[in-house]
Amino acid sequence: MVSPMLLIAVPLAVAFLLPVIDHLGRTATRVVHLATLAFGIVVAGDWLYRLAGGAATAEILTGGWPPPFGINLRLGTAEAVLVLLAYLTAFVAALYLADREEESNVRGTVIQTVLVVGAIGLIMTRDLFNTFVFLEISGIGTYALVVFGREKSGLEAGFKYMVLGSVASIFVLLGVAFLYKLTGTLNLDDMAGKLSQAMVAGSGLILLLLLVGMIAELKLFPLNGPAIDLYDGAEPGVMALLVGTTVNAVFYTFAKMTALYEGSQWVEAITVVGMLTFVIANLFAIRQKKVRRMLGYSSSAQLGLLVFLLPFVRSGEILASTVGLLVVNHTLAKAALLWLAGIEGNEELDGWRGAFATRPLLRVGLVVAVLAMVGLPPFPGFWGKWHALVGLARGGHPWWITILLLGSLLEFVYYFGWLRRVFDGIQERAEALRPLKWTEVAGVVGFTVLLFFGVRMLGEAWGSVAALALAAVGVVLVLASVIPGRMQAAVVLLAVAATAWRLWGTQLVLSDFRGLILTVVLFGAMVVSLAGLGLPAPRKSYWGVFLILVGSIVAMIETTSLLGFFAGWEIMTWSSYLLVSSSQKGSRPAFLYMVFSGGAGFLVLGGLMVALGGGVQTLAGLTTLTGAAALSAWALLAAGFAVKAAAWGAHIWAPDAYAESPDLFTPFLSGVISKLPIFGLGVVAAAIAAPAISYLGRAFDPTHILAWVGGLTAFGMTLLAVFQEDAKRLLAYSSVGQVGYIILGLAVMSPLGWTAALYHVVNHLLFKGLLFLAVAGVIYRVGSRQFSSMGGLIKRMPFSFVSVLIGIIALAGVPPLSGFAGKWLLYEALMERGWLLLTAFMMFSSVIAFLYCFRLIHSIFLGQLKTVHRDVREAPWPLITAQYLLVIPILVLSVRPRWLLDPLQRLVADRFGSSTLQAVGDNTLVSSFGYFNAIAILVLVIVLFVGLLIFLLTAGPRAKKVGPLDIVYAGEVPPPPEELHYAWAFFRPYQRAFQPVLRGAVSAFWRDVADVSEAIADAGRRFYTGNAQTYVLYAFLLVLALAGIGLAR
Amino acid sequence: MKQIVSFLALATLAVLLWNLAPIAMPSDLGPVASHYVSHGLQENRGSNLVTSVVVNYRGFDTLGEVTVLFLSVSGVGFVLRRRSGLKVHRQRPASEIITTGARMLFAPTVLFGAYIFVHGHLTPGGGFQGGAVVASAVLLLILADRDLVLPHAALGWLESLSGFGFVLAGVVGLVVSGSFLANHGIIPLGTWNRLLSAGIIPVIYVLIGLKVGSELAALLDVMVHAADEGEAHS
Amino acid sequence: MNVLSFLNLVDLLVCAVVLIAAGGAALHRNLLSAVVFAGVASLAVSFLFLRLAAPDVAMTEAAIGAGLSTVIFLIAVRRTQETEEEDR
Amino acid sequence: MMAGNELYVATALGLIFIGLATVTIKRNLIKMVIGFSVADTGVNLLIVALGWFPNRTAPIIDDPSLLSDRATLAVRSAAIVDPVPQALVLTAIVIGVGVTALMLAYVIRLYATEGSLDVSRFGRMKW
Amino acid sequence: MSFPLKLMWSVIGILVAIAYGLLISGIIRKVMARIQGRIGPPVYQGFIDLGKLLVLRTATHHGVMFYLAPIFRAAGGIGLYLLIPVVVGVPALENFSFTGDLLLVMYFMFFGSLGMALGAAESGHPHSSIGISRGLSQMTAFELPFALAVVALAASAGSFSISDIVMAQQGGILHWNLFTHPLAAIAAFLAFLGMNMYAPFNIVGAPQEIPAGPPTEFNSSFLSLMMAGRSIFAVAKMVLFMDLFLGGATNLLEVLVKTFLIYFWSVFVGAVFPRFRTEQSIRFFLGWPTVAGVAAVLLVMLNR
Repeated sequence: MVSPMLLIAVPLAVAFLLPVIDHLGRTATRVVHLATLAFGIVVAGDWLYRLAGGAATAEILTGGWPPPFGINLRLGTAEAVLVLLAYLTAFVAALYLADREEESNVRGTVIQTVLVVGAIGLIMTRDLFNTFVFLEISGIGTYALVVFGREKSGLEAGFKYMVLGSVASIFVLLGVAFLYKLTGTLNLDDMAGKLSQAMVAGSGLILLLLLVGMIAELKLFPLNGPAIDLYDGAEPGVMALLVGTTVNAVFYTFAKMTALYEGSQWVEAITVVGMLTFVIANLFAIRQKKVRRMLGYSSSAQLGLLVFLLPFVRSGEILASTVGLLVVNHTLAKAALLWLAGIEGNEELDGWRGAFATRPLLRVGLVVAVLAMVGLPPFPGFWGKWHALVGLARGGHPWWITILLLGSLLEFVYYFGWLRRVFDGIQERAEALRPLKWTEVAGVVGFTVLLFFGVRMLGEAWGSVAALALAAVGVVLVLASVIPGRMQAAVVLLAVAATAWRLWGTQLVLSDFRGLILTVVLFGAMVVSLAGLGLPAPRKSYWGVFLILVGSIVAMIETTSLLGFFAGWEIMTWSSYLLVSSSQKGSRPAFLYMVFSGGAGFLVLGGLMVALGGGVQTLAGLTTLTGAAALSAWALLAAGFAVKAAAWGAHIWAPDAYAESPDLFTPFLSGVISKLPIFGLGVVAAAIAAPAISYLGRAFDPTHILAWVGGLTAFGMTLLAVFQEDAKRLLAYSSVGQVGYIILGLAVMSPLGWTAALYHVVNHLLFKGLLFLAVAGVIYRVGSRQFSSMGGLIKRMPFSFVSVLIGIIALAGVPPLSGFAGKWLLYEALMERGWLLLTAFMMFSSVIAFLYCFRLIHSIFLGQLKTVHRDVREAPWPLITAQYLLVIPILVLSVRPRWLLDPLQRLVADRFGSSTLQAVGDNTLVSSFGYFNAIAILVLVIVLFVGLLIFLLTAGPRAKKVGPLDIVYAGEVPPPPEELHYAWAFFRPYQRAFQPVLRGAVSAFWRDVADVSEAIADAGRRFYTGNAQTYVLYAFLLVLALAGIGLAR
Repeated sequence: MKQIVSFLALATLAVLLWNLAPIAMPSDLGPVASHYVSHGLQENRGSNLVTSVVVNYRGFDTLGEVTVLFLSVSGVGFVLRRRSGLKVHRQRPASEIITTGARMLFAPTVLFGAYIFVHGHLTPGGGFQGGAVVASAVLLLILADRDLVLPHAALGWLESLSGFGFVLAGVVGLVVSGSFLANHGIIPLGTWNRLLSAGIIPVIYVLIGLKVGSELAALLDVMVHAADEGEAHS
Repeated sequence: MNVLSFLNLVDLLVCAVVLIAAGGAALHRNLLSAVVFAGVASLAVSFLFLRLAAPDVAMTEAAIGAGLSTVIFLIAVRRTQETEEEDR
Repeated sequence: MMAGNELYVATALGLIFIGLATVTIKRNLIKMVIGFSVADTGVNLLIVALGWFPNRTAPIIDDPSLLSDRATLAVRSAAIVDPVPQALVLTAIVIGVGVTALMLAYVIRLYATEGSLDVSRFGRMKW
Repeated sequence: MSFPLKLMWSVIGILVAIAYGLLISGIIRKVMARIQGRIGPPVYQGFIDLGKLLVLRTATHHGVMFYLAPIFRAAGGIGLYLLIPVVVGVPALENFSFTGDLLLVMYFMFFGSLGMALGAAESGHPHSSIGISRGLSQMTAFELPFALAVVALAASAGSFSISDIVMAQQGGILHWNLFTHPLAAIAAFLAFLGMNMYAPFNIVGAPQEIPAGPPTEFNSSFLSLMMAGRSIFAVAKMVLFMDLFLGGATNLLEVLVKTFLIYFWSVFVGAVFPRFRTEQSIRFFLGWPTVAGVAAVLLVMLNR
């Protein structure tokens, strides 16, 4: 076992010797430098391993005396993690920065080495003045190193940073000196004990001075201006080094100092400043035009979050390891992002269009780092945020949770805004980037891989072998992008089929809500991957991400814990986001999708936090919630799921996302992903609906709101679908509208309503998947989504036509196909509940659905065939096969809805007791309001059809087939420009009639939200004037302001 | 406007400090200080308690301090590593008298500095003060002869080895008595008030003196010569 | 008693010198003069250190604070400009 | 007690005030560095003044009898000022000169890029 | 009643209904002509047209869907008729109403129109397209007041079953929904005007600008089947309204009288009002008829 002291002594000795070693040549310097850092990694890693294995914390004395007489240092688990991180970052940074011209100066290497020493000293020391010394070492190292590579901007930023840093160190030194005077000791632990024993008079102002000094060192609002300039101006490789060393070390220093603040009036100030930084820095970041400046704001925000959590760690509400997870996450991800920023080299955000187009591995790295940065699973930040929130929830801090989540949403906005640009126009930028050096790439890849250490926690949270296996195969596929797309689709098909095989009969049963949804998911995935055999993959990583998506959904359904559920939910969100973004025009809609999904996720998270605050751990335990907790949890969950389901008011993301996502993915998005909020409503939110409703008493029933939201969604989206000129957009609006029906059915909260909703879940998967697949085939062959460029394709693509015909009949709910049963159930349920107006309203909107159904089939398949489409072939066979895989169950359901209804009835009975729906005889379904007999209808229709057909064929002369142009009108239709196309603006009168309700108030609302927050960000960030003296003034004013608040009490 | 606000803010701050900070004198020494005062003599056998504190009790701080100096000299060199745009200032060559005088003064000054840091554990002064005096001797030479080229290699070796020696002394303490920079069991503490007493303290203070002296000399050298000579070290 | 009050008077004077020199350092528009003022202030402070029973600190302040710092400042001024000119 | 440390503390605060005011108000870069130097000196003076006891001697023991005589330990500790602040200041002074040197190096370099010492010229990065 | 017997009665009923439909439209045309000072066609003109179309020597078609269109149309009409009990309590005239309730009937009302639209669209004739656009638009608009009325009736009767709704109106003329739910009746009867696509809601066919509208390409036996389907569709709707609002019927004579009254209502309005443009008629239906329907529903909710 090596003494931890050597972690400081060895690099320091090497730093002293380096100028001499350099006489032997650059290579010697470099080798010695790297060897030293490697030594540090090994020793720190060894210590971490031992400490994690239960070894005692190492105490190191200096001068030969115990504290408080000598300075002592400590190496516990937290310290070991940070030291290891520092060495790792420094090692990779050394690789990254090698070959730079500046490296020819040995002083650069010396400074890098001493910077590590400074950070480790800060981390390990337990002496306050020693802390000051190491703060100075870190500070001077930073000032010196920021001129690396970028002379002018680095100088400017470095100078400002130095000015504020010097003021900060004056404050810190004053604080330290006065604290010594008050307590007679400089040892932190000793001092904390003495301070808390008796809050000595006069300690308030002193602690404040120290606090403000540390706020400046920590780069918190309002003193973060120079630090942000530093990110902007300095070489990104240097900033990555700083993130791993100095930044963490200063944070940990402050964490140690919080012991001094216990019981003082500044604890709240720490919390508030931290959270303020988190929110404000994130807010200002959304308007940044420069990548590295944005990253600077992000760093400041993250530090704010960490500092915010510290008082809660002191009070025991949050575990230190939670904060540790966030620190590790931030370090790895931010360093990777900075290196990537350096490799790409473009400073302007807009210059990132199509970045790394030719280097998929780096793009994967970028995506992973961004996902980790914003705190998505399976990366460490997610677990950290989760546990932090749980701590806050248990401690009863709902408002902090709210603000934290709002700030996190802002983070989503700018990080995914960045990715949006990267995904944008990947096709158009093909020219080679500057040649990559392996040293640069190694760092990015290494840190990206390290980020995956959260996967172990994912395994614990999920406990689902199937899900993990699926996701693992997905990751392999992402990395093995050489495999051709169709072969990958085959792998996906096999994997999903194997999963289905394994789960068959255990989880995969219809008589259970989870089983039902799981069946829907796996079936949908199989159909889509089957179709994938016939279409090119939109992106190399497409199928891998798809499998990750499927795995996350399986996990979400199978898991029993709230954490597992939410982890699955978030992975589902980001993987589907990646899939949506993988089409040519998908980046922008995908961005919107992600932001709204992020918001939805945070609402759900808020709801789960209320539950966790009430002591609930598992999904099953939700039922134990009562009273106000039940109500608020229910409201948050329902709202979150509603947003994710694109319910009216939050629907604006959906049509674009559906329409612009790859043709292969849209069926899954519409058929399966849109059902997951329903799963959430059904399993998670409904569990607490009863106590929530009873808490409100008779005064008001919150399900009314949900019902009308569902109703408005159904109506509004249906209406908008009517006016679309684009086949996929039409179906997109339709999909959202159909989910509205399902929400409405669930909101009824009766056996019949649930039966209706669940029936519709299955049915919608079938017919909407069918329609999207058929349209995908048409788009693939025709090369356009516009109605005006289609027409008359019935003769060229008859199989697709039949698919669409069956699909729209089922969709419209016209008897005799399966859709009618769904509509019938819904109306019966609504009548039973006594929601008469909604019943009529839904009848109306489902009739409007006829319009777009007709539009779809008419504009694509009927009418005049375009000359250019004379030789169009039928869609590829895998696509057709996939479609008919969906047709069969539709027909089966049409004949005997009971095959689905019976298991649904059973599972609904589990929740509600018996249903009013009964079967009379074998085929007639009877509810309290009405009845219908599916087989009788079918027979009636078939008999009539056959009879009439026979009549038509026998009566009168044999009809002669004539060409499409042989019509009474003229015999010839001039080739029209698209606006004269027979199907252009088909329902124009309808549009005119509905003009007043179509003004787009909702999108205007969200546009306003975006505009206002951007305006605030724009106005607010002027706070950072760029003038060094102003920043110093802020420090003084901060002292005065806090003194005014804190000392007045 | 900003100036006025700054002025007022600072004035308020000063008043606050004056009124609220605990500036009144305590009745007696704090616990740590009393320990140093009462046990310092036995434990380190040096008359100068400040030196005991600086080199032994808080020796780790001093190592950090030396590091700061080292780092800032490296930093100055690094910041000024490019000559482009730097103002080259030429001055008249110094007169013969000054040059000669400076050369004559050089040796006594260095000796004086050495005296200060060798006696650091006994009398006021020590490595830093002595080092500064040594550096001022170098300054004299630089002032006297602009074109003087310092023996960089020798200075560099001195700088590196003295720093390394300091760390090594600490590690020796670690090995011998399990505590970094410990002062017992390495060299006998000796008799009080002798030059060769107080254990390892004078050794370390001499190393510090050499380190600081060479460091400050290098600093002056870099500041003066950076532009017109380019890189001080290759 | 006389000695004490004499020393007190000296203290007062030195403190005044310190503050005046610091003010001069802040206000004098010639940078070389300002640097010299700062050095004087530093030197006066080192005297105060002596009065505060801190001979070690006094020596250091004199050698490093008053001496070396001032030299570095002078070098810096010579390498930039000698008067304080603000451009509007 | 009248002959306390008020005079020194006041002087120190005055130095800090003058120094920081120079930093915030003077737009000349060298003046700003001078300001920091002055403020540092003030802080150092303040720290030493805080550890000072009137009528006590410097922490240098020149009486060998004190070495073993346990009885006079209390006496001795009542006769000497606190050595710790002095040690801290010793360190702080050296750190201060290091920072000052680096700042001046920056100033020299900044002057080379802009040909000016006005701090408002160096505020391009903002918002 | 045995199934074959029921089947036989149904076939007879279908034929009679077609004949009745043709006859009644002949009567109306005559009446209209007289109002406008013309002589007008004979009342049996419909039968002549049907016969003529059936014996035409040539026929053309445009494809599978074109073939299916008249079948959809006729099946929609006949199916609708078969799902509605003509005389509740008389098994021979209750048709196949056991198959489904009022919801099924409401959906079946669209079956024919949608199917015909498909076929008409396949012809590729621009006039068909225009006609379909107008027809479907208008069709959905009157659905709202109609649905509101139906919901009001069903809620007060406690059932979607047509027979139950009829039974709930027994006991005298004042128990008819027409009088117990006047607002619902207003909404429904205004919607009825649109359903029939007679003036003023006849822009779908709009003989002057787009000859014949959707069926413009149909000829010979295709057209004859459509005509037949159309007339039985009209009859079925009248029977439905009779069941819903006029207390159903106890014998065939009552059926005749009541349906004729209902029919006359639409003719009367058509004679008085000029033709609406499509968006005008949509706005019309979403205006006062909807208000009446909502009021009717609210009344029902209040009375419970």
